[in-house]
Amino acid sequence: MVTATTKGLSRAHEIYANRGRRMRELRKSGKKIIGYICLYPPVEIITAMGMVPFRIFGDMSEPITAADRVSTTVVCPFLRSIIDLGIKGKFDFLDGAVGAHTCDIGMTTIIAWRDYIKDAPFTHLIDVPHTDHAPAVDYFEGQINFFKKHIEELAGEKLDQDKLKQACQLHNKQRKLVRELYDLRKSDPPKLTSMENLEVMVSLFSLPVEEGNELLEEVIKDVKERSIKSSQKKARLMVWGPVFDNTSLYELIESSGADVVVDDTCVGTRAFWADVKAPYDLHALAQRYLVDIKCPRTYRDTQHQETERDYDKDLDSRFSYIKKAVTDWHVNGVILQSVKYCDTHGYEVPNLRHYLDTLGIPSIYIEHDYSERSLAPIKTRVEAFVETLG
Amino acid sequence: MSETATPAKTDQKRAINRLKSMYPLRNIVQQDYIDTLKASSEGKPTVWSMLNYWEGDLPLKAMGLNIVYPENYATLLAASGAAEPFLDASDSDGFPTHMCGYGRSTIGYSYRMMKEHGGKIPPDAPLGGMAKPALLLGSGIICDARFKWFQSLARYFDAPEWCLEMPMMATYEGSEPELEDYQVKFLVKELKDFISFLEKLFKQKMDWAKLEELIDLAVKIHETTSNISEARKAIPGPMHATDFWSSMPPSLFFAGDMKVALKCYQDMLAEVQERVKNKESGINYPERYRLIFAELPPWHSLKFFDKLAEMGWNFVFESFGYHNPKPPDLSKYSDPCEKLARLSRNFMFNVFPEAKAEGIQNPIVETYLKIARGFKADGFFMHPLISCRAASCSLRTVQHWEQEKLDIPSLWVEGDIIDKRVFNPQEVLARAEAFEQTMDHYRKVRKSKGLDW
Amino acid sequence: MSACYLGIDIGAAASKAVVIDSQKRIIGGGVIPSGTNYVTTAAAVKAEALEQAGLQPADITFSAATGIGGRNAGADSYHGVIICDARGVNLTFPGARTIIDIGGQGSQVITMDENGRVINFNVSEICATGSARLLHVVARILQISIDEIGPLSLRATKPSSFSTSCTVFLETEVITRISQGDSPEDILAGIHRSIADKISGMSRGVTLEKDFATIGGGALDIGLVQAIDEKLGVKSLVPGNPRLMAALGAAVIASEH
Amino acid sequence: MENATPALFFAGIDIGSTMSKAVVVDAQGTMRGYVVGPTGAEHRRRANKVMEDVLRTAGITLDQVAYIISTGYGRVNVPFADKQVTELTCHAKGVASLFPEVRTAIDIGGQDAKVLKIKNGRLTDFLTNDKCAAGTGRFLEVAAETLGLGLNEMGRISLQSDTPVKINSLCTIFAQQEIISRLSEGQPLTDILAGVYIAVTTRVVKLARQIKVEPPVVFTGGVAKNSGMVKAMEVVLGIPVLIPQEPLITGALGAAILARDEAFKLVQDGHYKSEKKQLSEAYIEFTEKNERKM
Repeated sequence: MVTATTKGLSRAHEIYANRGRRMRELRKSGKKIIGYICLYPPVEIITAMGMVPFRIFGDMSEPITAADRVSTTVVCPFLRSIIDLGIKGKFDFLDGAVGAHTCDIGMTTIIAWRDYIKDAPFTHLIDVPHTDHAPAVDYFEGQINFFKKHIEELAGEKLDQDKLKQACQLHNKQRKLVRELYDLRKSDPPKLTSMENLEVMVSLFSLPVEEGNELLEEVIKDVKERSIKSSQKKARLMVWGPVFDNTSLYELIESSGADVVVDDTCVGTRAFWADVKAPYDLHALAQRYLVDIKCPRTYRDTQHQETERDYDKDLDSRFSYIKKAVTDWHVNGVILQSVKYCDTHGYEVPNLRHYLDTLGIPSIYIEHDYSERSLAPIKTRVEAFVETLG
Repeated sequence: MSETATPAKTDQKRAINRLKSMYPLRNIVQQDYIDTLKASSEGKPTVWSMLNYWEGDLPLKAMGLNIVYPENYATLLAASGAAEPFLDASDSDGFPTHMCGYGRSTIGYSYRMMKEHGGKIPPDAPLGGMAKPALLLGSGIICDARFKWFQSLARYFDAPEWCLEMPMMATYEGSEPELEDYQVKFLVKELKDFISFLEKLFKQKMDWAKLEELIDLAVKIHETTSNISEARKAIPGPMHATDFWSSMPPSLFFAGDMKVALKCYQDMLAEVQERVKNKESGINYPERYRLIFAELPPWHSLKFFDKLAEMGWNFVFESFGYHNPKPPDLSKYSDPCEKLARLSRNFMFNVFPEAKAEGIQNPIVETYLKIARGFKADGFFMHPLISCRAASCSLRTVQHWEQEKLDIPSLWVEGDIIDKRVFNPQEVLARAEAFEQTMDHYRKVRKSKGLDW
Repeated sequence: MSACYLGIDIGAAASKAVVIDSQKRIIGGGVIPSGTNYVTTAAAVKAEALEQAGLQPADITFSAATGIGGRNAGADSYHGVIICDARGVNLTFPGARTIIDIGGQGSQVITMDENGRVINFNVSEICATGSARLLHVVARILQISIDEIGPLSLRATKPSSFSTSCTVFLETEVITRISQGDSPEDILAGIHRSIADKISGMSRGVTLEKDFATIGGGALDIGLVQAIDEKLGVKSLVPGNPRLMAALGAAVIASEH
Repeated sequence: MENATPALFFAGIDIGSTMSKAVVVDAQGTMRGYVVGPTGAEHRRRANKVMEDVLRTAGITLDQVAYIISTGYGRVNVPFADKQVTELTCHAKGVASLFPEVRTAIDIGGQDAKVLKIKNGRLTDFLTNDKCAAGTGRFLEVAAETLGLGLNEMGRISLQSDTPVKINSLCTIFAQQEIISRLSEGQPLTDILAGVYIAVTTRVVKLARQIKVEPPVVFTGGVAKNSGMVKAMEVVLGIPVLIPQEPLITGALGAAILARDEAFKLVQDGHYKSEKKQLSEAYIEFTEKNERKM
């Protein structure tokens, strides 16, 4: 059923450049396309209902104009961009839009969608608790169940347990393949640039899971065959932070004499590191999304019920996965990037930098307003950071 | 005309007609800081708590613990003009400057206490300051960023933190009646865990009888305060927004002795009703315009409202987020945790039936539509905060629907709760006269559309 | 002799004064830099207008002031710029219902009724770029004079695109464009567009009705006026001296005393 | 002297947002000449010009220059440069060459402000402010524009104040309005100016505190020439600051010294000759192109 003319990385490049194209084809063929914002709506359920999940991103090269009428300027420009594109009719191929309370603005984005965006008549908002407490996981399971019921109404049929199991396994397979792909960046130099990697990641959010897996297999095959020449680059960097769906930042970094070898963002590892565990039921989904996804939006209560708090122990239990990535990918510097006005990430910055200091890993914090050209002033800082590493 | 545009500086008369019953309520919270400080000097623990819509306040009080509210303390910092060194300290410790003013104040306070004054209270802290916390009680209710900055305080304190949960109320989905019991079940589980943790931490048992008693008091206080809100709908508006802001802590987080607070609010209700009877206004000038303030006030520049009062601008209602709704009937529940859960959950769920009826997606919009109708508002004073997503993100939509559905215009004034450096009163005054013409115009429009104000 | 009325507008950059007669005809006017002492500036600009009108201070029946320093102008009354803009434009273009005022400090979009009474308005936000002062900055970077900006920008072939809304970011962006070899023409046209974008963003919550009038220092820049017209899909009227509108409006308000 | 074997020189060119600077040093790293001029719109011509000027002031010819490093905003537009290095690294190098014991360097430019932590002459950590004009030279320029004063004049006047006015606004645009309203309140100009300097410095020092200020502190950038600014800086920091004689050229100086280090590396590797040839050709070709353009 794949109508692709190209394969592997070149196909990823095509899809990255025109995310809507494949979705429109599928919609013509009668598929329902369900857009979703951020990582928390469980795509497994959408897939299991025979619909196509499509991750809604913004557009860094499109100045935000229409959104000014409906949102204040002091909120997440990424989400403002989504509202802006929506009002401008760029999501006309969606049958539905699903959001989650990943943060206050994430929630109001769906609310604004209902008020101001014509496309996607079906909308649903999933409440995500703030903590990973056991009762919160049960509550979140209830939220997923409520979402399931709502989408069953849209589909006019009930969710089949086996279909859900298959969907979970398909998405788990995709996660496994992504981790394989990331392994190919452990070498020096990495076999895959961060730009190429991002184009693949964005493609995965723009394709049905089966097609995504197919694409991944092609890419992994191609990339494995690549021969490594010795690296001229001074630094192997990790990029941390909220959604970054555009290659521009990675181009900026890699043109500053560094390789980006791994990331902790929700268009990369955060989206694919955690699997849904057997028995692939709603509780397993709740566990995967609320507890196993490592986004600062959740208060991971690492010393729950303890009557004393140890700052360093807390940091270690919150960030040890970053330590592991730093070791496994031989990272010698971390770039913390955040979109302006992102509170959940902003409050994390001083603590994470402190943690990296204790590991002896230099880091730098850069903030942008989710527009390609707001990156220009950042270039010098990134270059200087690389110079201090060299 | 020119008099209204340039209020005479020589005018000695107080522009705002303050309620006598406001002062004792304002003193309650100030006394609270002093008592807490004294208690801690006697070795009693101090709990730092966030606004939690009562699910945390009452258990703590039932166990006789002393509580301070850094968010409230930040407003005192701002009001006494002492905020800047604390804000700067937070910036210096690497926290982005666009963060919540309350958060920056508290982080700065903690930084200065632990890193600059060796665990002692910074000398320039008003009201004697806040003693070191024995527990940090966080909450993400109505604002996600809040628990994040309490989490960050672990940089300075080894006190344990607990983050309270509350289902997100501001959605259709959240308001589905079928979900109520499951939401309450969640809250009850959380509350039981929380209370058993308190017992472990403070090595004392929860006094359940006391908790029941406080919940009853809470209901009574909320009944009284919602009656006050109701009475404020009168023309002219009998109670000015500044009086509400000064008197809200004992109902917003039950500062002080709740019996005393209840008495004070009953007095306030009586005084407001008296004013209504006598057509006495909340300002000492003829009420020319009735304004609603959205959402959080500029704590550093409250005097600024005198200037507007002199022009006959009466702020008849304000800050829905600080108002409790009419409390639900809890008599049919026996488990105090369930009562508490339902009391807290009630905070915003009650908005939805109307919102649905009106085809409004955003409950905050619906709330303000109700308020605007009830109070016959001439205009909205929109105060988006550069540092606050939660209280700012819906204001554009509110502005849009007030205009769309009720032909009520909005004056848009950017500022901040704590950081006065981004607020420009001169600017506002320069626009005031033009906004009066705008309000005049829409009065005509509303009349022509058959609305009665 | 018949009554005469004075309007003074002490802006951040320039101060203006207008004298009108009882028929509301302009019989004198003046524009001078605001400088730092508003009291003396007000006196000077007033003198200039009076001289042009051939009048003595005593001939003024009533005076009104506006603008950021207007309270120091020693006039009989003070009024905000927005309502003065409205009255001034209403007198100049009775058909105008929407005003776009691009000042040196910030911009405002104003709608009004047939009597020049304000219906609604929006002013540029803290971080918005919708002000003419950005053009001054850019002119300095490009080392050209303010008057050259408009004509130059009309010769643009492919206007540079700017994606940020903060004045300072945009300044930096201009420099980046320069170093990427964009021509001054294209850069200016790009700036005009980004200001026009902001202006149209400011029309939120305000229903714009024609006729449109573009006033303020920015209106002297034909390139900017054109960009705004294109963006809003209108053809806006520009008064002979767009900077005088607020002062004129103040004079009109004075004449009603 | 053309047939005398030319001595080796090294050049650094700093194309800043508003000013361009060039420095020539000899093999010992001693400065042999420098120039400063406005950048303007056409960086390429500007780079070309400052290069010619600095050669003239140093009394040398281009083929005596072994290696050139460009830095600053316009560093990509110096086609005859052998290498580009960021102004942060170059500033650190330049400052350390003048004050070997320096630990903290604060540089306030027209577009941004930098705080550099330096250890043994190497850049170890840094922060920059390019988000907000307050805390950069631009803030002062705006104030100067507003008040119709020259920058130096402004500094001199401010020194007469012991009671600076508080400038609250964080945003330059608003600060401008605030300055005006302070004036119209009748506050003395001197106090307002002093307030302006305090406001700018406070922003920068706040930045500096994030990476902890350690003495000795060196203060550079155009405004470091400004007496009012220096006073404010010392007041806000609470410690004296060191100021180079030419605080504007530390970046270019650092670039020149880095150029020498690079060239010596090349000499060791034996690439040096070819390097120099390419350099001269690139330069000649470029100047010809430019002549035709004009």
